[in-house]
Amino acid sequence: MRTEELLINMGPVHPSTHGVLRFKLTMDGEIIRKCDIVMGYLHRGTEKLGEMKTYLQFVPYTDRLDYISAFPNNYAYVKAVEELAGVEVPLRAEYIRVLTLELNRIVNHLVMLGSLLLDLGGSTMIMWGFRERENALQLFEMLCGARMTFNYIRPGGVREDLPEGFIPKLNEFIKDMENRIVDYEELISGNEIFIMRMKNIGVISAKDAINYGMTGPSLRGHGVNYDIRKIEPYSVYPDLDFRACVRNECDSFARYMVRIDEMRESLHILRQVVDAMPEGKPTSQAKYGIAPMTGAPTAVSTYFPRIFTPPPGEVYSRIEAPKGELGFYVVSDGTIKPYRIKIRSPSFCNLTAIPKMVEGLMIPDLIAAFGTIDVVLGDVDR
Amino acid sequence: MNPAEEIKQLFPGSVVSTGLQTNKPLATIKKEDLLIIAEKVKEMGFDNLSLITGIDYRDRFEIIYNFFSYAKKQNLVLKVILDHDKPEVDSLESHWKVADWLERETYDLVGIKFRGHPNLKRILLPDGWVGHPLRKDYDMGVDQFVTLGEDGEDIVSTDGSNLLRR
Amino acid sequence: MAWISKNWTMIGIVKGLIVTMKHMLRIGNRPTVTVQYPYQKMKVWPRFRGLHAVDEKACIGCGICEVSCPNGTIRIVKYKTRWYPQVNVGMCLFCGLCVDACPMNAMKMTGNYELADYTRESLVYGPDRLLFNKEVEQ
Amino acid sequence: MLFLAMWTGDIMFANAYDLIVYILNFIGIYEPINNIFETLGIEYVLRIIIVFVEIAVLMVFALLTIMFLTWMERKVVAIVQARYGPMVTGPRGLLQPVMDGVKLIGKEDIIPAKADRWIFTLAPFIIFIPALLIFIPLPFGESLIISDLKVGLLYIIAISAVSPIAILLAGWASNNKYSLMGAMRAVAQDISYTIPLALSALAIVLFTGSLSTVDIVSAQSATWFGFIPKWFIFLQPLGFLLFLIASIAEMGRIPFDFQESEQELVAGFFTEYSGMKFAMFFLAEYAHLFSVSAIVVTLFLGGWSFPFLNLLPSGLVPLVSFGIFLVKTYAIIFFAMWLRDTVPRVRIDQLMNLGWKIMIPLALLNLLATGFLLTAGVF
Repeated sequence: MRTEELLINMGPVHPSTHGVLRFKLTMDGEIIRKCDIVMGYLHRGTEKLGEMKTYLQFVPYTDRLDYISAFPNNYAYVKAVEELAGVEVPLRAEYIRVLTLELNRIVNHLVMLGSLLLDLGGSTMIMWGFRERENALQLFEMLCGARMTFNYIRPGGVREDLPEGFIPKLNEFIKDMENRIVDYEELISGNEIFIMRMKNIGVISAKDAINYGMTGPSLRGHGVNYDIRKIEPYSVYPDLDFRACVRNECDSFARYMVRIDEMRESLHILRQVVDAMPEGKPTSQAKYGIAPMTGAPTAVSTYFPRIFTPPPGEVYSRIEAPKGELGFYVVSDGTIKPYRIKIRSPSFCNLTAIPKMVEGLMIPDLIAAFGTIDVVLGDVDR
Repeated sequence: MNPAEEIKQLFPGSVVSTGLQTNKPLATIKKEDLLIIAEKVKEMGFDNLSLITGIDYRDRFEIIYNFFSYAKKQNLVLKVILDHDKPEVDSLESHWKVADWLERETYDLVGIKFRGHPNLKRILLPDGWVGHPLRKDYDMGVDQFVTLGEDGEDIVSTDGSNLLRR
Repeated sequence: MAWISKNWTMIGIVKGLIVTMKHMLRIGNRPTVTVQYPYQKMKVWPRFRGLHAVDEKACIGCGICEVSCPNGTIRIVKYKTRWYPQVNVGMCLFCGLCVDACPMNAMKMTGNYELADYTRESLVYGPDRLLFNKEVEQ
Repeated sequence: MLFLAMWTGDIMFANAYDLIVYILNFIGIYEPINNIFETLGIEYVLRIIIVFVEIAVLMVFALLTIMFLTWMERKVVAIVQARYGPMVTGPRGLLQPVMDGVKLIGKEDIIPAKADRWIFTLAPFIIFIPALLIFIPLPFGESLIISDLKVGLLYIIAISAVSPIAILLAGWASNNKYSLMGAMRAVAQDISYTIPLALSALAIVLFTGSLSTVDIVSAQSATWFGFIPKWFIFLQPLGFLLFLIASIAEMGRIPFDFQESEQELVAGFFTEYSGMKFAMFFLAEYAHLFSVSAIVVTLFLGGWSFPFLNLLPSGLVPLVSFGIFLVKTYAIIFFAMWLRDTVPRVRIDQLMNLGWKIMIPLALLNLLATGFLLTAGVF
């Protein structure tokens, strides 16, 4: 019998491509033979923009990369700039940063779980995920006045200290969240249909996964015990007790379970951070405008100047963002603007593995595997 | 042992200099020997190619590879300096699959060509885009309009005449 | 038969049904959380970064907000006798850098987030719509 | 007056036509009207008018049910998801379906340029009309049945087998790869799940010896020990489970909703439809939901029958039995919605495996066991 291969164009406007990604699928009936990924529909030239802005002005643009979890973006960029300039950060600021990072990790995984289940056809999880996410967003709004685009972490500290009533509300959130994760597990993890859909789907060996540049939770589902928080400790992570969540099955279900474990682990970290939060100034409430207009920072512990010139040099600094390894390569030429900013976005590199992963699977499996890779198109296209 | 020094010992002729990039060992190498050194780097256990950065320094291009080894928990930075007139370098796609897209991105935005890359097309920008935006001499004054063609391909024009309505 | 899990008793689905039923009956701290938006609004925290507001008495029209804006949103325009910022909300990032930069503490951001409008021109908020704490005209 | 008479009278009718005739007779206008038509020699006109009235009542009931179901679906889903659901139009958003209808009527009716115009237009009607036709042999209550067909069950299965044709037409005519794939999936699913559906219904027929839905219901109206109803769910638990799963697949509800599978195929076979044509598919889907649930109730949950129903004055029985029937049907519908909230969708090959490798063998086994036990006289 003569059969023809069917070319299916999935996206850029499609319910389950998490934005404007486009798959060009060569299908043999329901089986995917070849998967080409076309992207760039959300390309905003962030790297070029970075060359036009001062170091401080670029911070709001990093919010727009991975808009689900913007604190890690803020922090990765700020960490690169701080390493470049050799800035000391007060301890309280570091603790507040870790607090926001871990809170944001929970938010990110909630959205990921919700959209994964929505892609599989279960509409309940996304609403429950967004219910808890809303509580976290309330905390963010309380902290920095914005719900998704924070612009909170600044070179030399954070924008403002914790507001009054923040810690009790956070404790409430942690307590609430613990019960809710049990709900999620009861709804999803044991569900036979979910297991049928996820087990042995999107399998790629650990070696291949590394070779394809997968990082973060997606890689930890492949049995690679690797967490930048552990192997290249930054901020106050060395002082905190946590573990890298690893699963060995190499399939979509393992990648999903890593997310659930990480949420628990993040709650654990949050509890420690709340207990260990030191007194002191995170940064001052002082206004940036009265700072020296140029020159290296003098008293960073109190404020960070609006305009500042790090010494010429280049730095590659990376952190463990919720989606994987987020790195900023910042080159300074000694002026007030960075000479070059290169963003190593986790979504972009994790996405590389998809064509290999889905070969020989079906469209529903593509969606399941793609959901567990957890990409955000703002991060892919930059 | 510092992997950069190790590479220098193995390939004394091809390493221009070694040093540190903040705290990561850095080796600047000749562009002709990139493939051989990359093979060695892969053998040394650097299984993760973290980032490829192309930088336009007006007189030269620099391309920087950030490696990481999951086994040894070590970093390594390789730097290759290219001519500004003819920015071409060998592709590492055969060793690290992630280099496929990273190199396409570098080609797209900086305009460095990678020899031996199987599919060196633009990745973020539409196919007909004029210029490479992250070059310092990129003309930002020219507006470019992108529309969809009959078969879904991108059509780029500079006057906007292909837009349905202005 | 590898394609069906060994757990054919479907106990997981039954557990899931119980959880959804708990939600349906609102058992154990699982309340309705959404608000009926146009009729009922959520509380905005004091630090919320919404539409700008400029203290007329304090603002000296120095233009530091203009240069600190990453997006070129703010322009200093003449209003009555003095110079005040004018914000184009259509391209504002609501990052708050202008507020941080103000040396006179004159700029602040309010909790007003309902800024959708019919024309692009009406998104440009001139001093007449931004100023508060107005001087009494004599 | 009428109700009083029905309260005391001993009435039992074969179908709703007789009921209407009885009511007209009771009021005293049937004879005069009939006489007028008889003098003109066209006495069949009155019968046609009565049938039309029946159809009109059925249509209104079906459409109201569909509208209510769309509202109920949204409300149930919303409540599970910690939301309110529609709240603005009417009390608790009860008029939301009306607004939806108005919106859909007002929408532009787009026919894609390369679509097959005739088939594209025809498909929504072909799917909508059988969805209403299924209502004909459904016993809504005692003597509340449009027509007690001798082959009622066969009729239902045959009519519901028409919808794959319409789906295939719609998918093919849309000239869209997603539509075609959705249609192919839906047809494969419908065909493979009609078999266990019919097989497990056949086990019921072995009990009753009749395909008539009325006979099936009256066979279940007896009780054990006076209070346990003799519903077939107790005699045929496996059959009930198979029938329920297969009927959820027939409805195209979430664990098996391959007709749409919106996250994979955008909207399946009605990707290209808009406006009223889309509304037709939508209505047909909900009509299916109701009718299939009603069939489940009729076959396994005793239809309109309930213990102690015979203690009521017989005049009230049609009304009360109608209420009982609705409650049971809505319980099944609620279960389908509840299930929708809980589970994700299975994959198409898993669905096929489930249908062909598990459900059909089990249904056959069930049929065989039932036959043996019946022959042995166990029941």
